[in-house]
Amino acid sequence: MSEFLHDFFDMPSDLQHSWIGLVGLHLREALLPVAAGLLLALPIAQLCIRFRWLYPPVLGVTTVLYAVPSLAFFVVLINYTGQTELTVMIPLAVYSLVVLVPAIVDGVRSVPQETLSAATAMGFGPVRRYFQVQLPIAVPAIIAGLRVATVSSISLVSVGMLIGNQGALGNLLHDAQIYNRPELTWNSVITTALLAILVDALLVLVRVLLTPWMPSGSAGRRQAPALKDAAR
Amino acid sequence: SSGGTSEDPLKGGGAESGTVVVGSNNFAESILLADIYGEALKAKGIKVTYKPNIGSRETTYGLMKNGAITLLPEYNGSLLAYLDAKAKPKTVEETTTAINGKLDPKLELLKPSAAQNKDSVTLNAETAKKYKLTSDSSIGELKDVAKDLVFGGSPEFQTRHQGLVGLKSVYGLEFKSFKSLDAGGPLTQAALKKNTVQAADLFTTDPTIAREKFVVLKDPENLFGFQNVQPLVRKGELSKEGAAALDAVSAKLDTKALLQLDAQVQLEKKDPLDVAKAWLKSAGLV
Amino acid sequence: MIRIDSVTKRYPDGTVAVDRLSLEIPDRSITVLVGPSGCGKTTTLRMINRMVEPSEGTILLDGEDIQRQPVTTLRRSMGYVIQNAGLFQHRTIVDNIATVPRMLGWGKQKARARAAELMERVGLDAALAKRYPYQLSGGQQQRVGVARALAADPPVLLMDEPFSAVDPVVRKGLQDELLRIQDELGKTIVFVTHDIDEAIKLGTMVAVMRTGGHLAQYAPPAELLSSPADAFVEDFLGGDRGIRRLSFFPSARLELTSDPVIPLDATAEQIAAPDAPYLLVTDADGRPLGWSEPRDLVAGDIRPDRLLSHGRPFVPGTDSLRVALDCAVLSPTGWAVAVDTGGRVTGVVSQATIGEAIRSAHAAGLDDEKVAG
Amino acid sequence: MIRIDSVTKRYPDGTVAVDRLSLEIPDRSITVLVGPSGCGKTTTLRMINRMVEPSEGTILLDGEDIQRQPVTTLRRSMGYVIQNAGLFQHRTIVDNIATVPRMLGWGKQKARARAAELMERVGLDAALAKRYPYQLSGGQQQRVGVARALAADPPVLLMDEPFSAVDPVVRKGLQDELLRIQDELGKTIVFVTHDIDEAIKLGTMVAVMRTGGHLAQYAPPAELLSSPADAFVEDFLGGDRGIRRLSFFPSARLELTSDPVIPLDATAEQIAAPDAPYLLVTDADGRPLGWSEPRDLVAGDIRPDRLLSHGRPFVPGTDSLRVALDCAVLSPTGWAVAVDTGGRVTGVVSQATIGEAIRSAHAAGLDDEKVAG
Amino acid sequence: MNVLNFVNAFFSDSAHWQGYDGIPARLGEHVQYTLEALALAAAIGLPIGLVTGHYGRGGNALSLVATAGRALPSFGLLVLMTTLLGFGMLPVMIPLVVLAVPPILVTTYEAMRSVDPSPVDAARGMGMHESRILFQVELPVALPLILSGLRSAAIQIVSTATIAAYVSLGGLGRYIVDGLYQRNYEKVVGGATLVAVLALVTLALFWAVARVAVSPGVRRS
Ligand SMILES: Nc1ncnc2c1ncn2[C@@H]1O[C@H](COP(=O)(O)OP(=O)(O)OP(=O)(O)O)[C@@H](O)[C@H]1O
Ligand SMILES: Nc1ncnc2c1ncn2[C@@H]1O[C@H](COP(=O)(O)OP(=O)(O)OP(=O)(O)O)[C@@H](O)[C@H]1O
Ligand SMILES: [Mg+2]
Ligand SMILES: [Mg+2]
Repeated sequence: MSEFLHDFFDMPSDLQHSWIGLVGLHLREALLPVAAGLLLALPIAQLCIRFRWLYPPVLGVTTVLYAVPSLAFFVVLINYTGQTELTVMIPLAVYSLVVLVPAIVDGVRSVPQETLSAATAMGFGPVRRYFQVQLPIAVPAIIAGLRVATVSSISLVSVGMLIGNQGALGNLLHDAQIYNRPELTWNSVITTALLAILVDALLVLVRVLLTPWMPSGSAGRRQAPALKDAAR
Repeated sequence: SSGGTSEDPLKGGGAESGTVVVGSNNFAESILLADIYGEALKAKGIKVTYKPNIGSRETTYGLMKNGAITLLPEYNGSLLAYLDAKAKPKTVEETTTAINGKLDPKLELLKPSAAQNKDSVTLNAETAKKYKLTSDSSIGELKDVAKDLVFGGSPEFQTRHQGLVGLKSVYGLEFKSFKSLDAGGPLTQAALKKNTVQAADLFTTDPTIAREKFVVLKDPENLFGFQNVQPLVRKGELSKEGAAALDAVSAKLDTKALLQLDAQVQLEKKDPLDVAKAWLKSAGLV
Repeated sequence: MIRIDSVTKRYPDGTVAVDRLSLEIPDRSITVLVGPSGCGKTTTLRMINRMVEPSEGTILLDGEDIQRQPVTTLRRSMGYVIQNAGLFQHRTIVDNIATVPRMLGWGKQKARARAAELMERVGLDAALAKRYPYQLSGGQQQRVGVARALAADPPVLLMDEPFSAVDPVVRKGLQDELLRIQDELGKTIVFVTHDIDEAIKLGTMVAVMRTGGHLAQYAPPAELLSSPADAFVEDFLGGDRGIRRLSFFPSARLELTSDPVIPLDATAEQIAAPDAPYLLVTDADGRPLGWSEPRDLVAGDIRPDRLLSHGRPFVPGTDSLRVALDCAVLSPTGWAVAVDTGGRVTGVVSQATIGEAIRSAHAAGLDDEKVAG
Repeated sequence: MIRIDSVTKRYPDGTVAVDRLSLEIPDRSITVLVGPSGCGKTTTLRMINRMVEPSEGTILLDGEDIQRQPVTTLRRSMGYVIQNAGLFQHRTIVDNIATVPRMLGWGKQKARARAAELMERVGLDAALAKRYPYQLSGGQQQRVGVARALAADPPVLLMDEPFSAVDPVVRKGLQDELLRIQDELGKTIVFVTHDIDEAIKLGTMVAVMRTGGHLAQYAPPAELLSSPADAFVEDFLGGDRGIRRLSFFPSARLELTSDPVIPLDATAEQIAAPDAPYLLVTDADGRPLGWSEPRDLVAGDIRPDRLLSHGRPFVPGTDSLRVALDCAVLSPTGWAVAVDTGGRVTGVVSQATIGEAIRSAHAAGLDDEKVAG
Repeated sequence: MNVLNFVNAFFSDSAHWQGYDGIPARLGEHVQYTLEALALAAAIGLPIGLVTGHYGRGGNALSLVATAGRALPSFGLLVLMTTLLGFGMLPVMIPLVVLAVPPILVTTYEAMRSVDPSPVDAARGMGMHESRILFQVELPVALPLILSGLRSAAIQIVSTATIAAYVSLGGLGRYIVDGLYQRNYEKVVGGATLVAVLALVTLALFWAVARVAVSPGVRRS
């Protein structure tokens, strides 16, 4: 058993990382793109809210980009960014848009008209209103989107393995094959899944902390948009 | 179809001066050889970083050219085939000369080792039996039955001269279909074993050949050429001392040793780096 | 004073929501805009704080064109209360109320203290301060909405159907509360509703609007009831106009008589003396027990359980003539019982006398009505 | 007849929604359940069609325990109408109405024909048949809801606040429609509302419920108004009980006088003859023009524009005593003007006379009220 | 634009239009994987989503299952399944189904939950059986959302089915993986383009299905 555990966590030297190191790498490669995606999605979503006609085309474009397989993305990007983490992270950031933009748009749009009117009537300017009223109220929807984006980003990083050891925990999959060590495959799958679940749980916690104003009883119902995003 | 190679925009990860970046292809033996080279250099006090497991030659050669890696274990015949599909050298020296004629001016080959590891056309036991072929049969004898066989190999094998292209032009083989697997790795081994493919490209140093009683066909036309393990380096980026160390490695490395090392990694599941270090030590190279 | 001067609002899609509306809204009183759905009430209200800009015409605040002021300054000088309160669901009650003071740069302490003060004023328990809106009932939320609008002590309050989402009982409470607050603070309130009863109850002046954004009538509620300008207004006012109008007539000057009032232990003379068809029997404290014809009463043996119900009593001075009339109508004898605030009988009054009082109250306002209809 | 027999409903969470309720619901009449929010009205209603099962007690339909019937059979024998109609948005209006007939296995043609018939009955234009619910106004949707419930001609109709989501004007129309349909079809209707005015208007019998699922009073509406069982009911009924109760008293037997009525071209004698403080002037057709004191009138030169408003006239027989009283109160003279349905004056009546009529109407029902209170 | 050049070169090369590695063959395989995976995922996700959504129970459990499903990395799962089960369709179908079930399951549940409760109440009051309520009252109204769940699942499958190529299966991923190892961008870009086009066609198909299957009364609102 302990031998198995030893094998399980014994990383081949070509990965140049310990298991913990791979986990850290995996998180970085998965989370940075989502963070970047969020930064990008906020202004895009704001534009879509401002100019309603923009929303359908933006949705269309993000959906088509989303349909492009990650590997193809990687290969094309190698031309520009080389065989680096960046190559893996750019598509992931792009993918996160397909979830985050609608999450933010729907979240901000779901702010009740009365609340907006009240804010305007109190003399809130558009900017202040956006940051102090609309955005905070959209937080649950945004975090719901972040959960989906993050989980799928964590899952997708593995594919980076195909472009030469850029898949963090995914690299284990290849090494498992060339060294005939199937336990590494298990390690990769389980660790990745656990990471995803853990980060997801953390985001739920963040949501709870950030939104003491949400009726806890209806938390399940408020999840509705979140779950719908899961569908994307 | 030349779109891919007409421009070669590989870049990134450029080596810090004074540091040798040792790259490798994405199969176990290449990683092992890279580790041997790297550790040998380290023993001489040279700073080494590894960039293992990159991909196919198509990728690694580009990375050598643009300097992202400085040193790569190569197989001379394959490299030549990649650089000049038509060359048909008769000796190792001829091979080296031919390569040097085509090699990018920024790159050079060091001394070749005696260790050989060729691509091959290998049949599984079942197929060999069915068509009454043995390890003494030649590839050419497949000519009539190829249309019934599915061939397995790495994706790049499909378009290489030392691959499907050459098998057709040199031996006139046209297979029923080609199944993209991996570079002589576990996918290929498994596919051959399960008869998903009947013939496949395996490396001759593959320890599973013996274990699974696969049959390697002879290559009288020398399609797969000479396949001596030979370090490819960027000119002027490796010190004399370093080059000497690698030459010393090549002098000691022969096919038997390589087979044994491969078995340690792939069958005994030892880490290639450990195997490399141990061998260097036992060979008195460190 | 707010002066709406020949204002028209045409929306981009061509809808004329308000059509050449002119209105003078007096200071320190409640002016109600009332009318059917879509008649332009909200549009009118929102033009006052420039959430909607008029297509034509001007609006003057204390003589100055509101276009001259920066829009946020204007809005911060006007409280705004809407249906469902429009509270910020992500902020606590106290922070909701402190919003405008904080925007105006008050310190956190001061703003919160002010919020606490206002919570008391609108009748909210201080314990609710740290709660979030979802933890409050609809009526409480609406109170928070009012408190929030009052926070920076703006001279003007704009209210758009603020109470229409709460149930009738709570709504009545909120209306009473508003009248009390208005009594104390004397704001200039513009109040939109589609409920004519609410308009009549709250308004010092009532502007009845008609679909298309036309002003149908602008008058105090009593005048509206007695003299609707046209069939539309009359229809809109609904039934019982006469009786509802009596709410505006005090009952203080009703001539009461205590002749037919006798105690439970009345003597035979006391029973025989009054020249009245019915007598009201009271208990030892002077509280009403019930009516009886004199011939059914036996001195010394008056049985309270055999008396006729005295119906509902009214309190002269506090209750209006409407209540007095209702009491008379409800009473089986046609006489209403007047009591003091302690419930002791101060006299009785017949329906005929109440009718007289109504006629003279009418006569006092007859000048307005010199038009045959 | 539906007989609710000592029924209690305890929800799994412990809430007692209905507490030992007993009620006899007469056939072919409208029985209204009314009460504040959460008093158990919906629960009671839904126990009748077994959408909620009682925890204790039984409910009998025509003497048979409803538990004995298969639940779907029971439900199909009862129409069910709810707030917002609950229409199937994916089906056209005609298909919505035809739902139950189709479930009962009627042919498509027959079911549609029935639907068309019902659309007419509830006052829906046949052109709406192929529309979808979203293309209808709230009031129209509610009508479809009623039609759908009537489709299989069930003897019983259960209605849960069916009109509470539409605006007051439309609601009034729907209520009138319901009364008309009930007149024509004579269903046994159980109607839930929290609006006491609606209850009084629609109910043959009204059950007032109190929070906790207790029955506070069960009586015809007039009795409810005149003799509320306790302070809760009295409070729930609200103000103007006496006056509202007058709605149930017809004005047909009012004693009218035409003495003070004179034509526009009245002679000096005609003006001088009546011994009345005010005279009502009519035009050539006999329509009322306005009141005047006799001394202000000059024979041959009566100026309609200088007369006092005659207020609102009432139609004896059609209008109730409530309307007559309101007219009298509204009139500056205290006299109400009676007209026929053509608007021609049939006489006038003083407030005092109306008071008399009220008292005698009262006396007719006095037996119920022999309790001093 | 070199990407456009690649696309052009790829599609104008007649060699790419025939044989076992031709576009028709690869496209056929890809469509086949997609349909099989989608059918499997729908067979699992739809009934569970419909029933739990109808009774309004198990939402939390579903949400957990969905999170777990999404957390499993498709690529890792593919390799794992190949290791465990060897070659064949099954190891490819499992990750694709795991990928597609969460969106179908969750959207179906949510779609059913978001159906206005009052028609359901009315239907029950009319004496409709539960199954009839589910299929005749709730489903038609929930259909647009349910279709959108199936649609996203389909798109994800179309995009992800490319990984089948890594374990030697066919489909459009073949071009991408082969192109990568052969350093043939033309193939990669051509393959990616085909996938994107297939995704667009999927979108269009779902749009058409929605047009036909969703009642105009529901579509509007
Ligand atoms: N932004 C807008 N664009 C176009 N038309 C509008 C807009 N806002 C309101 N309207 C129209 O203007 C008219 C008046 O609207 P407004 O909201 O002022 O009515 P309201 O009296 O407040 O009605 P309600 O009682 O329903 O609130 C309506 O016909 C409405 O449809
Ligand atoms: N399914 C349930 N589980 C637990 N309690 C319930 C349930 N349904 C209703 N209640 C409770 O039972 C009581 C009566 O509910 P019911 O719906 O019958 O009231 P109602 O008189 O119809 O009120 P409303 O006028 O608000 O519709 C309320 O306190 C309510 O909260
Ligand atoms: Mg409005
Ligand atoms: Mg109810």
